[in-house]
Amino acid sequence: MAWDRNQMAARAAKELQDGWYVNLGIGIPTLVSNYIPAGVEVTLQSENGMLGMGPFPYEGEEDADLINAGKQTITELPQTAFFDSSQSFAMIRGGKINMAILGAMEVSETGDLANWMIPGKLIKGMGGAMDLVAGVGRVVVVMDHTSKHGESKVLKACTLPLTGKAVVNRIITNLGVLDVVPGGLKIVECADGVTEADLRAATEATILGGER
Amino acid sequence: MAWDRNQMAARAAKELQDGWYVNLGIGIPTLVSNYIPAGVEVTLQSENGMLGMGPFPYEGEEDADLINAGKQTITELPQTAFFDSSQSFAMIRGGKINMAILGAMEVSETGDLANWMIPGKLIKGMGGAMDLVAGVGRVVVVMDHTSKHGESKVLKACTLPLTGKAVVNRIITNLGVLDVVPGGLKIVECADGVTEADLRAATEATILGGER
Amino acid sequence: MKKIYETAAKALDGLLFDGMLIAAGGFGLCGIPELLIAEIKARGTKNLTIASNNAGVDGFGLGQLLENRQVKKMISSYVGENAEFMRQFLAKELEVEFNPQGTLAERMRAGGAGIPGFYTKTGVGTVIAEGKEHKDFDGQTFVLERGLVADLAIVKAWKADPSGNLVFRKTARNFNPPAATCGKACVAEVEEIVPLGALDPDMIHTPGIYVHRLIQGTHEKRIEQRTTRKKAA
Amino acid sequence: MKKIYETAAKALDGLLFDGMLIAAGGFGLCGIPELLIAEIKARGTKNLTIASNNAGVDGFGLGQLLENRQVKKMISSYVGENAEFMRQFLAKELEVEFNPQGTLAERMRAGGAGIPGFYTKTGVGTVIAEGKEHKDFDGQTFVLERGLVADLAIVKAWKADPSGNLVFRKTARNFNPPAATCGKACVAEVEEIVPLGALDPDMIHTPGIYVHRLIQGTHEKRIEQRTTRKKAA
Repeated sequence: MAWDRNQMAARAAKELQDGWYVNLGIGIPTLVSNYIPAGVEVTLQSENGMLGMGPFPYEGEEDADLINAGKQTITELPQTAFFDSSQSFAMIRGGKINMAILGAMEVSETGDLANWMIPGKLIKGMGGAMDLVAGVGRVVVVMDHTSKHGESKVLKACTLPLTGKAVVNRIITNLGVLDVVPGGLKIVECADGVTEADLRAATEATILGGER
Repeated sequence: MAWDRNQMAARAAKELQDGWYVNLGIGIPTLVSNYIPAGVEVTLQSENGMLGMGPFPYEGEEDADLINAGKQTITELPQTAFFDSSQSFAMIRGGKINMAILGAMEVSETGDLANWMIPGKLIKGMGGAMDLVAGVGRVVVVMDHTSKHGESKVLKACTLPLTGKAVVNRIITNLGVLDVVPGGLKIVECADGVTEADLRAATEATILGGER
Repeated sequence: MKKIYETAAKALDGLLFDGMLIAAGGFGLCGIPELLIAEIKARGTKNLTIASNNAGVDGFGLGQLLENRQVKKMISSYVGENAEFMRQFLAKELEVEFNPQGTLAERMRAGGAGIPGFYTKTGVGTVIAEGKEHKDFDGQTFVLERGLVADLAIVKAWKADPSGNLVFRKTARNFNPPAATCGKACVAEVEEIVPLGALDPDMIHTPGIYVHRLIQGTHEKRIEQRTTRKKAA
Repeated sequence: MKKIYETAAKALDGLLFDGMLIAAGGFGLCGIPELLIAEIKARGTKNLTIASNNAGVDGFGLGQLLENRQVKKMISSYVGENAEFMRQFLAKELEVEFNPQGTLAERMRAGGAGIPGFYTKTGVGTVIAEGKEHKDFDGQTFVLERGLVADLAIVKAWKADPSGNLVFRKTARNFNPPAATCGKACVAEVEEIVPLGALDPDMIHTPGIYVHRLIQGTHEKRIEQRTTRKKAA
C-alpha cells in the first residue's frame, strides 16, 4: 500500500510532455529522470547553468567542473549548453522552463509551498526554489504525505516560512495525486492500495467533492 | 587660426590615458583613433558589441559581420571580444568605460548635451549616446564652436532636446578647450591663433574668470 | 520537438497576425533576419509594432516593411539611414518610440528574464524620461523602464544545431540574443545548421530553450558603409 | 595596463580592508576562487560581508574564512553544506541575508550593469519580500530588489588572455561572470593564461574590461558529491 520513492518518481515522470524543458529538484525529483516515458523527449535544466543534463558519469570519469544543482557529478549530452547563473535564472524567471518538480516540507490547499527553512532549527536556504516556483510554467511537488509522526504535510495553511505563495499546481505524495483548484484540493488519483478515504484521513487540507 | 577637424581630433586624443577603455562617437571622434599618443594603450569599445576595435580593413577584406557603431566595416585585434547589445550597454551603464568622446549639436555651461534631434526637422534618434553620457566615467564633447551662421553652440542652456543633463566634463571645439565647472565654463586652452577674447566672443555660455 | 523548418514561410505559419509586436535582432543591416523579414513582407501582415534598434534602409531589411506600409509603430534608437522612415514619421504616418540603445537592449533582456521593470540613469532629465516613474537610489535619480515582451522574436544567427542552440559571428550578434529571449515565440534564421553535438557546449550564445523554430538559408548580408584603408606601398 | 600578477598575494595587494563587501563566484565548490580565498584567509581581513551563492564547506572554500571568524555577514542562497556556518548562525555569531539564487545572480548582474533596482516575482508573499517595495505590473505583484556593487569581486576562470578576457569551463561558470561585473575591482584566478590572440573573440565569456588583475595557479577543484553509475556489464 502507498507508493515508495521510486513509484512517486515514476508517477511524477508521467507529468512530462514531449519537447518540454524541465527542472528537477533535489531528492525524489532527481529520480524522475529514471522514469521518463518512451517517446517523450525532455531537456533537463540544472539551475547552476546547464541545459541538457545527462546521467551520472561512469566511475573515474567524474569532472569537478560538471555538477548539477545538488552538487553531484553529472555528464553532458550532445545538445548541452552551459551558461552563467544570471542567464540560468533569466530563463527560469522568464517562464522558459515548462515545469519544475520539487520537494516540499509543507504544501497548502491554496498552493503555497514551504521547503527551505525551519526557524531556529534548520537553516539551509532556498537556493533556486523561490525563483523556480515563481517563474516556471507548472509546479509539481513530490513529497511524503505525512511527517514521521504521522502529521499531515498537506495543510490548510503552511506553518513554515513560504518558498512561494499560490504557486503549486499539482501535489504527488506517497498516497496519491492532488490538484490545487479554486476552493481547495481535488483528488486526481490514489496510490496503489490507498483509498480515497485513506487519502482524506491523512490530509489536513480541504479536499473538494465526494467524488473525484 | 582655429583647429580643423583633424587638429580637434588630435587634441581630443591627448585626453586618453594608458589602459583606458574608450568609446568614440561618429564623426570627428572617430578620427581620434588616428592620434593616440605613443605609449598610451587604449581599448576602443564599439557599442554594437565589441571591445578592441581595429582599423578599417584593407580593400577586399571587408566583412559584413564586422562593423562599428557607425555601420562602417572595421577589423578585430588580438584582444578583441565580441558580445551582445545588452552586455555592451551593461558595461557602458555600469561605468566600466573610462571615457566617451562624442559629437554635439549644442552643449550648455552646466554640461547639458544635445545631439540627437531637431524637432520637426531631423529625427535620427539618440542611438547609444544617452546611455554613454549617463554611464561612462568621463564625457568629452568634440564639436564646432559655432553654427554655419556663426551662432554659438556653446550655450547658457540648450535649445534642442537633451541627450543628457549635466553630463559633459570637457568641451573641445575648433576654438579651444573648455571645462564644465561649478558656475560655468573654464578655459583650459585656446586653439592655435585663437585668443581668449575670440573664444569668449564666440561663446554664449558663461565663461568664468578673467584669467585661465 | 522538431524545430527545423524548410522555409521561412513554413517557419512563420500560424505566428503572424495584424497588430502584433515583433522584436527583431540586428544592428544597421548587420545580423538582421533578412529572410524572415522578406517573408513578413510577402504575407502583408499589417499594423505591426516592431522593436528593432534600426529600421533598415530604403529597400532592404525592415525598410521593406515600411515601404509596404505594414508598420504602425517602430521602437528604435536610431533611424537615420532611412529616408522613407523620415518621410513617414514627419508626415505622422508612422509612430516612433525612441528608446536609448542600451535601454532598448535591456528592455528586451528584461522582458525575456521575467523582469517587468528596471531603473536606469539613462535619459534622466531628457524627453525620454518624461511621464515615467522616477526614483532615487543612493542620492542619484533613476527612471523606471519596462521589460519588453514581444509576440514574436525574429533573429539571425551564424550556426545552429537541431536543438536550437545558436552561435553568432562577430558584431552580427548585437541585438539578436536579447531579442530572442523576449519573444513569446522565437524564429531564428541561420547560415548553417550543424549536427547535434557539433557545437561546443561552452560556446553557445543563445541556448536552444529560447528558439522555437529554425530555418537555414542564404543571406545577402549587405554592407551599409564599406570603409577600407589602402595597403602601405 | 599590465593585468598579470605573480601570486594571489600580489594580486590582492591594496584591495583588502576590514569591513569590505566581497562578491565571490562559484557554486558549491565548483568554480570557486580557491587561491584568492586562501590568500584572504592568510591576510586575516576582518568583518567581511561576502556575497556568494554558498559558503563553502567546513575547511574548504569560504568555509575557511568562516572558521577563521573573518566573516560578519553572508549574502547567500544556500548554505546547507556547512556545519560551522549553521553553528555560528544559530548562535547569532554570523549574520545571514538569504537571497533567492536567481535574485542574487541578477543583483550582481544589475550592480555591474548600472541598474540600482529591478522588479521580480521571486519571493513575493514570502519573508524575503518583507519590508521591500512592491509594485504591480500588468495585474501581477513584483518586489523591488537592489543591484549589488561589491568593493571587490573574486572569480575563478578556466583560461584568460593577458587583456583579461576570461573563458569558463562547463558548470564552473555559474556565478563567476555576474560576480566579475559587480566589483569595483575584480581579481580573477585561472588555470591557464594563454597568449593574446589565442582565444576566439566570439567565445569570450567575460570581456577583459571587467578584469583588473589576473593570476594563474594550480587548483584543487574538490568534488563535493561524487556520484557515478556503473558501466553495464
